[in-house]
Amino acid sequence: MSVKIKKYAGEEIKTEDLKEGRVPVERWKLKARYAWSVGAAMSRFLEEMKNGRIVARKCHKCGRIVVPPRMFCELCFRPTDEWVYVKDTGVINTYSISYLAADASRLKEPIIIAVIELDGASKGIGIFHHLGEMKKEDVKFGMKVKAVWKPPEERTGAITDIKYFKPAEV
Amino acid sequence: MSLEKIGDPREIRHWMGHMECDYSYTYGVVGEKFFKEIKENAKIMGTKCKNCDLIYVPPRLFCERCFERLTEWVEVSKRGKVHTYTVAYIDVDGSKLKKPIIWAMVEIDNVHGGFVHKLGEVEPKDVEIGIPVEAIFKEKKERVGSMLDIKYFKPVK
Amino acid sequence: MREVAVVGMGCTGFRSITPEVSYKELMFEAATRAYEDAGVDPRQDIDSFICCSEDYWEGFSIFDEFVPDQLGAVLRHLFTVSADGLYGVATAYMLIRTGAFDTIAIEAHSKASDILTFANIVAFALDPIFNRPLGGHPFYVAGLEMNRYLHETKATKEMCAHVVVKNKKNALANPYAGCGANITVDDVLASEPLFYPLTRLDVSPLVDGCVVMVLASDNVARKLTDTPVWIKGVGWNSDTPWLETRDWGRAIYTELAAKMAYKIAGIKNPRKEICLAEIDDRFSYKELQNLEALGFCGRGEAGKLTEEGVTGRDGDLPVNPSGGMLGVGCSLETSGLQKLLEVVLQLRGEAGKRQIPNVETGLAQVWRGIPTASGAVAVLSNNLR
Amino acid sequence: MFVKKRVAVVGAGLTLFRRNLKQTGRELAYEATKMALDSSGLTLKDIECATLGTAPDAFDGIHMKGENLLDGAGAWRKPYSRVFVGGGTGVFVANSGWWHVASGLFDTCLVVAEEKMSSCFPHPQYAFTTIFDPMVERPLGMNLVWIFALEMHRYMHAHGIKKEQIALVSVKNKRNAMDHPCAQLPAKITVEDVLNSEVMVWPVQRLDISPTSDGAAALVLASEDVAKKITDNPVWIDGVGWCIDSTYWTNRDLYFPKYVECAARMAYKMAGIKNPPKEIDVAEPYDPFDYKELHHMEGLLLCKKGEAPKLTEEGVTQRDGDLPINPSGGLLGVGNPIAAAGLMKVCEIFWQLRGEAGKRQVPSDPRTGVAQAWGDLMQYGSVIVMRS
Repeated sequence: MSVKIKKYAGEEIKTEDLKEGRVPVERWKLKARYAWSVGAAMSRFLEEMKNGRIVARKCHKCGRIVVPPRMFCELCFRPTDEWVYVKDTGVINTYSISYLAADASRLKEPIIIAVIELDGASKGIGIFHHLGEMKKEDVKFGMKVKAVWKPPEERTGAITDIKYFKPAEV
Repeated sequence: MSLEKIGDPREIRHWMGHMECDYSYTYGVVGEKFFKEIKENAKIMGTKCKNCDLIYVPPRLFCERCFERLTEWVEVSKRGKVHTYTVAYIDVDGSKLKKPIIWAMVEIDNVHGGFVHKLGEVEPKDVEIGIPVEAIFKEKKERVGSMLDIKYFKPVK
Repeated sequence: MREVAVVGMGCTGFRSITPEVSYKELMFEAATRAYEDAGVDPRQDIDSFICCSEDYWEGFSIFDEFVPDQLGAVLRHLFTVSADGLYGVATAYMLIRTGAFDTIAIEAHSKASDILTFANIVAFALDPIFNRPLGGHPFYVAGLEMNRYLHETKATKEMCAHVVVKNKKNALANPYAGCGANITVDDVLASEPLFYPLTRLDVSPLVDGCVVMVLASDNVARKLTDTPVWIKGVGWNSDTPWLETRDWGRAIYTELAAKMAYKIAGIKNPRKEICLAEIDDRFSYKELQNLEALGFCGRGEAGKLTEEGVTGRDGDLPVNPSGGMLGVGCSLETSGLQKLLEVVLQLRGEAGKRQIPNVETGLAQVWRGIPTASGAVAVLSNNLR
Repeated sequence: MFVKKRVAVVGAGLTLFRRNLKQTGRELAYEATKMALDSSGLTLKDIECATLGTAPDAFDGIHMKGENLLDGAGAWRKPYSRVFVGGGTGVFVANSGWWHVASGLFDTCLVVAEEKMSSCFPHPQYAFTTIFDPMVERPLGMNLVWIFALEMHRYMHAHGIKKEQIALVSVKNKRNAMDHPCAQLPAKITVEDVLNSEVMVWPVQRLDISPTSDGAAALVLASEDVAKKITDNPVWIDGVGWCIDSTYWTNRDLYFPKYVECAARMAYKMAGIKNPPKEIDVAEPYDPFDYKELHHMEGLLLCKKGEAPKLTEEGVTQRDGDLPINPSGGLLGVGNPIAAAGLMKVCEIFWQLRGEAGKRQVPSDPRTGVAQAWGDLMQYGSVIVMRS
């Protein structure tokens, strides 16, 4: 019981002591590799990226057009019905400015990231991507943006076939 | 089930990736003392539960049966018996081992537990359940305080 | 007391590889079948969903994130039990028994073919200080166990080989099974030695597949189906996680899990009261070891019963009529549900060519695999007496 | 809603929360479990089953780590399993203890949560890179903080909330943690300190975030019959709730946590709570980031959407306010060993409702408390309602 407990267990170690090997530790490097089956929906999506197009799936029951595409409608719990191309333009739903890389190391030049609601998809349906060719001060909620694609010969059928989204000319 | 499926095997794709990180495991309050004794003195230590009259090897902070905190350390024998063994012919990647590895559960004499370790200086055909074995340590200067400080267990008379 | 029944199930079947579908599409298929079988709409009728998975089998941290959509569980109640699907069933059983839940869906799947470094991942489950640094293929743990089991019970490698022959043959009559074959005891004994005394054919091959089950309380079950299969008892248990102090010859966890399940089910003499069993056979010797742990026979008797054909499909105590994991394949955390699926099919009288006549009570049991000493048991009946 | 058996919390235990602790995972679990048992007056012999909550295996660096930790959770030769709902696990594991006992199958149950994030070295952030979809997200170099920054920004945008308002949460919680004996980052700081701290992913700054930690927490649960025999002041678990939203987080409006609302409604219905702000005396919503406390107050229906910052400014959420929020110091102050941090919140409600929280005790003699955790890809809510 909290007021009755006088001492709590736990021996603290300083991170520097761990880094510099002053505390004995066993080390391990895990080998955990995967080849995930991409499946029907994402195979087509990634293939279309090579063509510079974004493909979505439509559910005829609720009428929603969703991307990333899936072969099932999660709201109706039924199969989705057809492939629909959506535009490579959209508006910024939310964004932030990162000084951190994936490994938590510090970036010199911040990167801008955003959720972009795509034109042609249902309202609120967005994808995550980077923003480019703009200053961090100029980014705004609701701003129109357009995908900047890699040249066709450099595309591999991946989300990174889009380099980033840039401000769209209005 | 989905209404459209992949029909052309050339359209099947796989996405490669991993879940790899580096890890660093502290030995814990009991493990630290255990490995210090191995490293410095080539001694095997256990902790004793008086309630259950058991000596745990490897040592534990607590008795898994009665949950008492174990504070009494005892030095135990380096000898034990093969409780069970196996001969491994393949490595972790599935490749055939050039020399099969003999693994054994070695029950250390008069304690609860012992070590799952390799047997050395013996051929598979000469191993039997119940044979006495002894821990063979690395030279002191090579010992770092790890399970690998015991090179293997070797049959003794 | 509230009774609990299996009212629906769906299965994709089990194959060594399923490259044309993602894990999401695989789950969607099994879920669609299960809800159709149960006659429920997951968007309204399921009070909670339970998924059974472990992160490293999937290649994701927090795999729980990736499950709701394809099960119809968006903005509904769902959680993950990091264990075999049979633990999910035990959890559903508890939820329904609280009185606050009527209908629960349980999902488990295997996409083992997505994993490129399976043995490295199993080794990652070993204790990082005392076991893992020694390296090696972690299946040495099974070799150690098998050798001790044979030593203590005087069972033979031939008896274990009989298990493989029987189960792979049973699988030939199971359209879900992916690893059936017509082979002989000599074929098993002559197969490549892996971890003496374990050979290649003593080890169940990995497969992909998904099972979804729907469980309901008695009042709901009777409305949904004319053939509810009642869960009479569940049990689960764990021996120590330390390799160094576990019992290498006996499956203590199976003994204790069975004791719990039998107590709830009111079973005193399992051999007399249970008509068929689907038990863990991810290695051949496990079927014998578990048979004894479940109290179907005395210690050291399971091998003889197997050789005599008692555990054959037309024997007195059919064991693994589905083909077991040796015949259907090892589907990781789905294994327990695959076993439960067979028990339910048999008790419904829907097992086709494999149907065992006049069965009333069946048992499913599963182990969590290397390096664990944990497992679960469920006892089911088509008769609520 | 009819529930077969009423379930009581009769003991709680906690270790220190620190960036790195020497203890192994199972040693940490043992310390918390032992403390919880000792405080309940029960021994391991009296315990019939155990349930464990722990977040990704990728932190501790052990596959199927629930199995590895089981002896520390007091589960030797007992029915034992692990539940896992990402960051929501810590509160959820208490829910799972509830159904073990409420089902009538068991009279006593250990509830244990452990996290040793420091094993993932040099930084636990590496483990977070694999929580994302491998095809559409991981190739873009995802960082965990990114998605929360996106959510925070959307929340601020939707209601016109300023960073100054949000920073007040960090100031309050770190100060509350000064009175918590296990706290990792207790501090007296000002709003300016937060606003001047290093920008990580705008609008998230260094002092908006809870740290990574090692630690463990535990509870002992008992059925009504057992509880009444061993204690005069059990704390009852009267409502449990959980909910998950879609994996496709870029298809959702992040300004409001619907999944928390759904989980809260489930728990409130079970507990018979109709007017949460009136009926709940103390709350421990999940606060790995300062904005999350506000977000989750709204999800828990403790105030209207967008109103939480105002209540915070008015001091309502202070320990001596009308609706004390995170009197423990929360994750921002006490630390964030994921699952253990969630269960720490349940421990805090237990101690608050027993009047045993010492210097942290809220003065209003609380009778009803709620704890909540949040997890997965900003999609999971787990809620527990407790009464003295």
